[in-house]
Amino acid sequence: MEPTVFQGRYQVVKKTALAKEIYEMVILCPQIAQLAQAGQFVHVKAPSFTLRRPISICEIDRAKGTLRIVFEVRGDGTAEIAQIPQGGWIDLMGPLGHGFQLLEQGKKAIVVGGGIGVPPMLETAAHYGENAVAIIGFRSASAVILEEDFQKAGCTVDLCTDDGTRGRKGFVTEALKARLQQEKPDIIYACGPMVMLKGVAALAKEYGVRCQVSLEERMGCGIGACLVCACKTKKPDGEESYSHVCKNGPVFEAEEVVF
Amino acid sequence: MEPTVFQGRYQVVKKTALAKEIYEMVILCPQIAQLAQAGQFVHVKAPSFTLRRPISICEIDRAKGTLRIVFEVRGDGTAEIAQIPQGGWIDLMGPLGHGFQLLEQGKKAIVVGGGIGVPPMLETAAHYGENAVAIIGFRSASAVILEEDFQKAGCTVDLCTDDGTRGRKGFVTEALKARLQQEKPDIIYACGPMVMLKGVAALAKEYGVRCQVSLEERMGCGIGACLVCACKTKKPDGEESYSHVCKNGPVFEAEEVVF
Amino acid sequence: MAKLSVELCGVEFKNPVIAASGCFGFGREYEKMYPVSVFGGISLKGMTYEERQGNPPPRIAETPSGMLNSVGLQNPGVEAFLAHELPQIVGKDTVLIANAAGSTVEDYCALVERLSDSAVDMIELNISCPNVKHGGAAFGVSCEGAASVVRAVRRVCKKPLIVKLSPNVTDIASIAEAVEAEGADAISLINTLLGMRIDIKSRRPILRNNVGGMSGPAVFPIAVRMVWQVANRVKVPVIGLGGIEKWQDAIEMMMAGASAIQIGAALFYDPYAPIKIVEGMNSWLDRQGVKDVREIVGTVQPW
Amino acid sequence: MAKLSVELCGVEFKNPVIAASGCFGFGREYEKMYPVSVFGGISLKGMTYEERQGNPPPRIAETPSGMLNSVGLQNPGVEAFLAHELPQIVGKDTVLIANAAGSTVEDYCALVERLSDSAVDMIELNISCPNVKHGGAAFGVSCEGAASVVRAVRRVCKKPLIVKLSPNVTDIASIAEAVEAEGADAISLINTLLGMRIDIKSRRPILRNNVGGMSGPAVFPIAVRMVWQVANRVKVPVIGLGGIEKWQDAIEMMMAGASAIQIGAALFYDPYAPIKIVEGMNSWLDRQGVKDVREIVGTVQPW
Ligand SMILES: Cc1cc2nc3c(=O)[nH]c(=O)nc-3n(C[C@H](O)[C@H](O)[C@H](O)COP(=O)(O)OP(=O)(O)OC[C@H]3O[C@@H](n4cnc5c(N)ncnc54)[C@H](O)[C@@H]3O)c2cc1C
Ligand SMILES: Cc1cc2nc3c(=O)[nH]c(=O)nc-3n(C[C@H](O)[C@H](O)[C@H](O)COP(=O)(O)OP(=O)(O)OC[C@H]3O[C@@H](n4cnc5c(N)ncnc54)[C@H](O)[C@@H]3O)c2cc1C
Ligand SMILES: Cc1cc2nc3c(=O)[nH]c(=O)nc-3n(C[C@H](O)[C@H](O)[C@H](O)COP(=O)(O)O)c2cc1C
Ligand SMILES: Cc1cc2nc3c(=O)[nH]c(=O)nc-3n(C[C@H](O)[C@H](O)[C@H](O)COP(=O)(O)O)c2cc1C
Ligand code: FES
Ligand code: FES
Repeated sequence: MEPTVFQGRYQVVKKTALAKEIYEMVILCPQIAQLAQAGQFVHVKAPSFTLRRPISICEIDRAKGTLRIVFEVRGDGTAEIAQIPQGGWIDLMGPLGHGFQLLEQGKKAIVVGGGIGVPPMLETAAHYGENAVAIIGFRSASAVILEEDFQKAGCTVDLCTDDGTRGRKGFVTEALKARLQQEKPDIIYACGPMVMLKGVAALAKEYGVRCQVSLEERMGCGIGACLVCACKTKKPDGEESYSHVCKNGPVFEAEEVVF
Repeated sequence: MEPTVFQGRYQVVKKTALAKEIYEMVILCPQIAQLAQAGQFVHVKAPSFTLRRPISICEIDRAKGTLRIVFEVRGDGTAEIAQIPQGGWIDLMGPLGHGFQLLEQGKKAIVVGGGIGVPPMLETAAHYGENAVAIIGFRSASAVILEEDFQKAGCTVDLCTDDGTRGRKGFVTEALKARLQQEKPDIIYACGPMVMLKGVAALAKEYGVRCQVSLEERMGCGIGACLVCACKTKKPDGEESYSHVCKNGPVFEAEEVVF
Repeated sequence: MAKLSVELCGVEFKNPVIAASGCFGFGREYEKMYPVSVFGGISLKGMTYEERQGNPPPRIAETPSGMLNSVGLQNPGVEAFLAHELPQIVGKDTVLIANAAGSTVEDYCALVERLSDSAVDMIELNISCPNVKHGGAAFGVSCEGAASVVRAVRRVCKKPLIVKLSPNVTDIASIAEAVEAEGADAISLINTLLGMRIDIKSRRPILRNNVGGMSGPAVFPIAVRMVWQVANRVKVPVIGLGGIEKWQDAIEMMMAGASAIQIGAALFYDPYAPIKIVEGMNSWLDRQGVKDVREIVGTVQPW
Repeated sequence: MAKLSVELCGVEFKNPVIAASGCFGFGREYEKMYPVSVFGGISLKGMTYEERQGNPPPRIAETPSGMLNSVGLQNPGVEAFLAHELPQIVGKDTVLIANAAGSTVEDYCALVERLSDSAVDMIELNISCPNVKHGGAAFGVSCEGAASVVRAVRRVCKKPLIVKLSPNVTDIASIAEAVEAEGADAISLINTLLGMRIDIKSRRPILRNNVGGMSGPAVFPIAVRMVWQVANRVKVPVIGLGGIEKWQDAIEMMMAGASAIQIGAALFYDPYAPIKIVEGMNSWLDRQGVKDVREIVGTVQPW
């Protein structure tokens, strides 16, 4: 059996601060980039910590053999990872998990991202290009990231800020509702805080649109072996059980998730 | 009470590899340098390790506010410390312990150093300048360090290597014996492996010369509070008890040490 | 090239490195990285007779040089295991150890009886899981409790029986003696140490189960001490685990008295650890001129 | 500026940060760096009635995020302490706690009686030192043992009596209840966990005593769990220690139920830790709008 997941120290070929405490890194890791899919994640080791940190893949460049990740400094682990300089080395394991299921390119998609849930949507949005609407929300103008990237990918961008300092004032769910009232996409994809995902899932159900959401949970192995990253899911018959974010997800059909 | 021991992150203003796996660092730490004495040590933190590593002070430049240390990579901790680049920062605590007792400058001294026990002798040798003989021993020619420094300090250098590839072939104790047969110094100072110290102490006793030796023991606090760095010493009446290398030493009168 | 193979209770392991239960699933996840045959054996995820959902998340918390988990024995139950999991992992050139847990002596017996007729090579009795309310750890923390479950299970167990001990006890060597007296063929230790972390922002325990089992490098010195104590008191082979991450640790654990070792938490941050450990052991043995890894077992010379 | 002072058994501490016994000598060594008054209190080096030389070196070994020690209660004996050490440290604006150990109940009583007439403010009964062969830990690992020594000591002790518990037990909360029932005024925990490291080159234990007590950040989750268990079972105040290195750890320990905390091993690598912890606590309390540190004690909300 050929390996499909790799771990090693890879070079950070580009590192930029995108906003306060938000960094992007482009990492040269051809083996991983070759197999990576939109919505999958990599598991990053911060030198002083025991557990790896899961970070979604934001962009995949198979030709160059690079992955792009975007992450926010939330605690000590991400703070340490943020200290790796451009040209330095990062310990990654990936690609991991199940990504978003992409329909044929002619189909219409809405991608919804909130805050640091925006970056994982870029690769998916790019797949649909002009047929994608990206509804992306941030706390305020200073926290806005990747807007141009979504535009370059050809998507229609619907930018929201909680405080109205940029784009539409309000939550992405309101913007989504407005969109859905006008047109019915083939699929909705979402990543962001639990309460946002719950709202998106409810709207998708209301308007009868298939919806996939990307979940987060604290992780150990990242590969499905330790069963710590449990999230409650339900079968069509309503029976609930624990699935695992790293193996069965991070992307789930919204209707399977017990919010 | 004014502080006399300091801890902080200080800059490594110079770093050089002196021999295979042997590094010198010159560290800008004016507070520590001001108070440091020949034979004292600093307690160095390697970032990934819990316990600090004791390293002797090799040279003190009070005017510049710098200390020079020379250390060998023996295990993982010193390996990590050796990775700090010139211009980088090192976490030190010091000055610690009791150093060598220096007599008036007109007196005659022999300093004896073996291997990585050579660097701690430099500052003491320099005190006596032309009145000091430095008997320094190494495994072989490639391991020789600091020879020129002792010469610059004005000392007569008696270099030995175990395999005879440089200087006199044989141990420093043989060279010391030869010297003592010719002339009686006022004091002998020694630092190096236990077996060497034992030999030096025996010769000093035989020739009736006062002798101070610098000991090593695994350390915790480095300041005398935890009592882990015990070494057996005896009082003039022969009663044995545990003294502590970091507080009562590292320098002891040879006749007090139970080898 | 030193001889790395070891024999435990009549079962041959090509090397003494075993995946620890609960850290290697049912042996298939890490096949995305390397074949399971790199391991001398694998101890499968802890299993109960009936399916169990385990505890609510979060189930993991980080600690200095370690981690806490509160999975709580999530598993599909023995029938699903036999039907769907076991067939996928037999014949892959590694010793299969089923890790068996229960809430009552009857549970344990029913499970072990069922496993005894399967293709697993050995059974590891988990009387030490700190993450389930009833049974489990309760048996493991007293000599009588441990003895009673081993006695009952021994009667129905047709496979070599390893008993896995809890470190959350005053006197682990006496418990080891008690289970040996009841017929344990081998003893493995340590399971996790009970710990807790609190999120000071929310003033809530990080684990939804409040407490969880600590493992990883932090526990290594405790594991070495316990293996040493136990190996000096029992005649059956001891399998040492708890915090092993490097080949040096594996050697140290074997010198303390372990005939084989297991790796758990280290897999999460260093997935290739088993490969590095086997290679590292091998070249160390060569450098030392030791021809057979079994020669180092229990060779520590106390002062 | 929040109120940081706490009162334990009628003794006022200006802040809840105490130096742990054995890690701060008799309080004078770190005066080379800062005054002892930075601490709310200091627990002095463990003392016995007679002088003790302690164990042969090496007495320390490093472990992942921690250390082992096997000092073995080296101390000059109570008379030398009273004559030479105590006079040097009284009146320095910090609570003085004498840490008392012994091999027999009589030893403990003689020592405590002698200390009762001295200037120390409190007595911490060390029934949990793993580094001495006789007594010490042996008392601390059973309810009866612990109760018997506390009962006897209580009768002769005229100072507030803290009893320090060993973590090397199956059920620490029951031992806490037992010593509370015999009249302990407060309980401190944890002492060190018994561990071992082996030098694989020499095949010798690193510690000359073979085993030693583990402390440092590695043990923190175990200490938090035990403090939480004990604080939920006794009414007397609990002093929490084990692995505290940062102000966040101090807050976490207090939320788990500790009315005050001690710092041990962290001093060795971060000598200014007490200052940083007091300052860090203070500004956290201010940011949280908590006016009095005592308000956070035991506030963890279990799930
Ligand atoms: C599948 C997945 C994809 C993710 N993608 C991204 C991304 O693209 N960009 C980004 O900025 N963040 C992402 N996150 C969140 C990111 O993993 C956490 O912010 C990070 O682990 C926090 O680590 P820390 O040490 O800074 O924080 P701490 O709070 O100090 O971490 C303590 C522990 O909790 C875990 N933890 C804390 N928050 C989370 C969380 N939200 N999810 C999982 N574990 C957590 C840490 O991994 C660590 O084990 C993702 C999480 C998951 C599960
Ligand atoms: C007072 C004193 C002065 C010293 N001066 C120098 C010097 O100037 N140059 C130099 O190269 N070395 C010196 N040493 C020795 C140096 O401290 C050790 O080589 C170093 O601690 C090894 O650390 P490690 O992590 O590389 O080795 P490891 O073996 O991995 O260390 C493991 C543990 O053992 C301790 N340890 C190991 N060897 C020694 C030792 N010989 N003495 C004390 N603790 C030890 C370490 O500090 C650590 O806690 C001195 C030691 C003492 C006590
Ligand atoms: C996530 C996780 C799940 C575990 N599940 C089990 C289990 O089902 N059965 C068992 O006997 N031990 C279980 N353990 C304990 C390990 O097998 C092992 O005893 C412990 O983790 C110490 O080893 P380590 O430090 O190498 O991880 C589990 C450990 C972890 C980390
Ligand atoms: C070197 C050393 C010596 C110790 N000596 C004593 C002692 O004499 N009496 C005692 O009650 N505890 C003693 N202890 C235990 C500490 O007081 C404390 O309980 C333990 O180290 C855990 O705290 P820490 O992790 O903050 O170090 C000692 C610990 C160390 C590291
Ligand atoms: S993190 Fe191990 S199963 Fe998901
Ligand atoms: S190292 Fe603590 S007393 Fe010497």
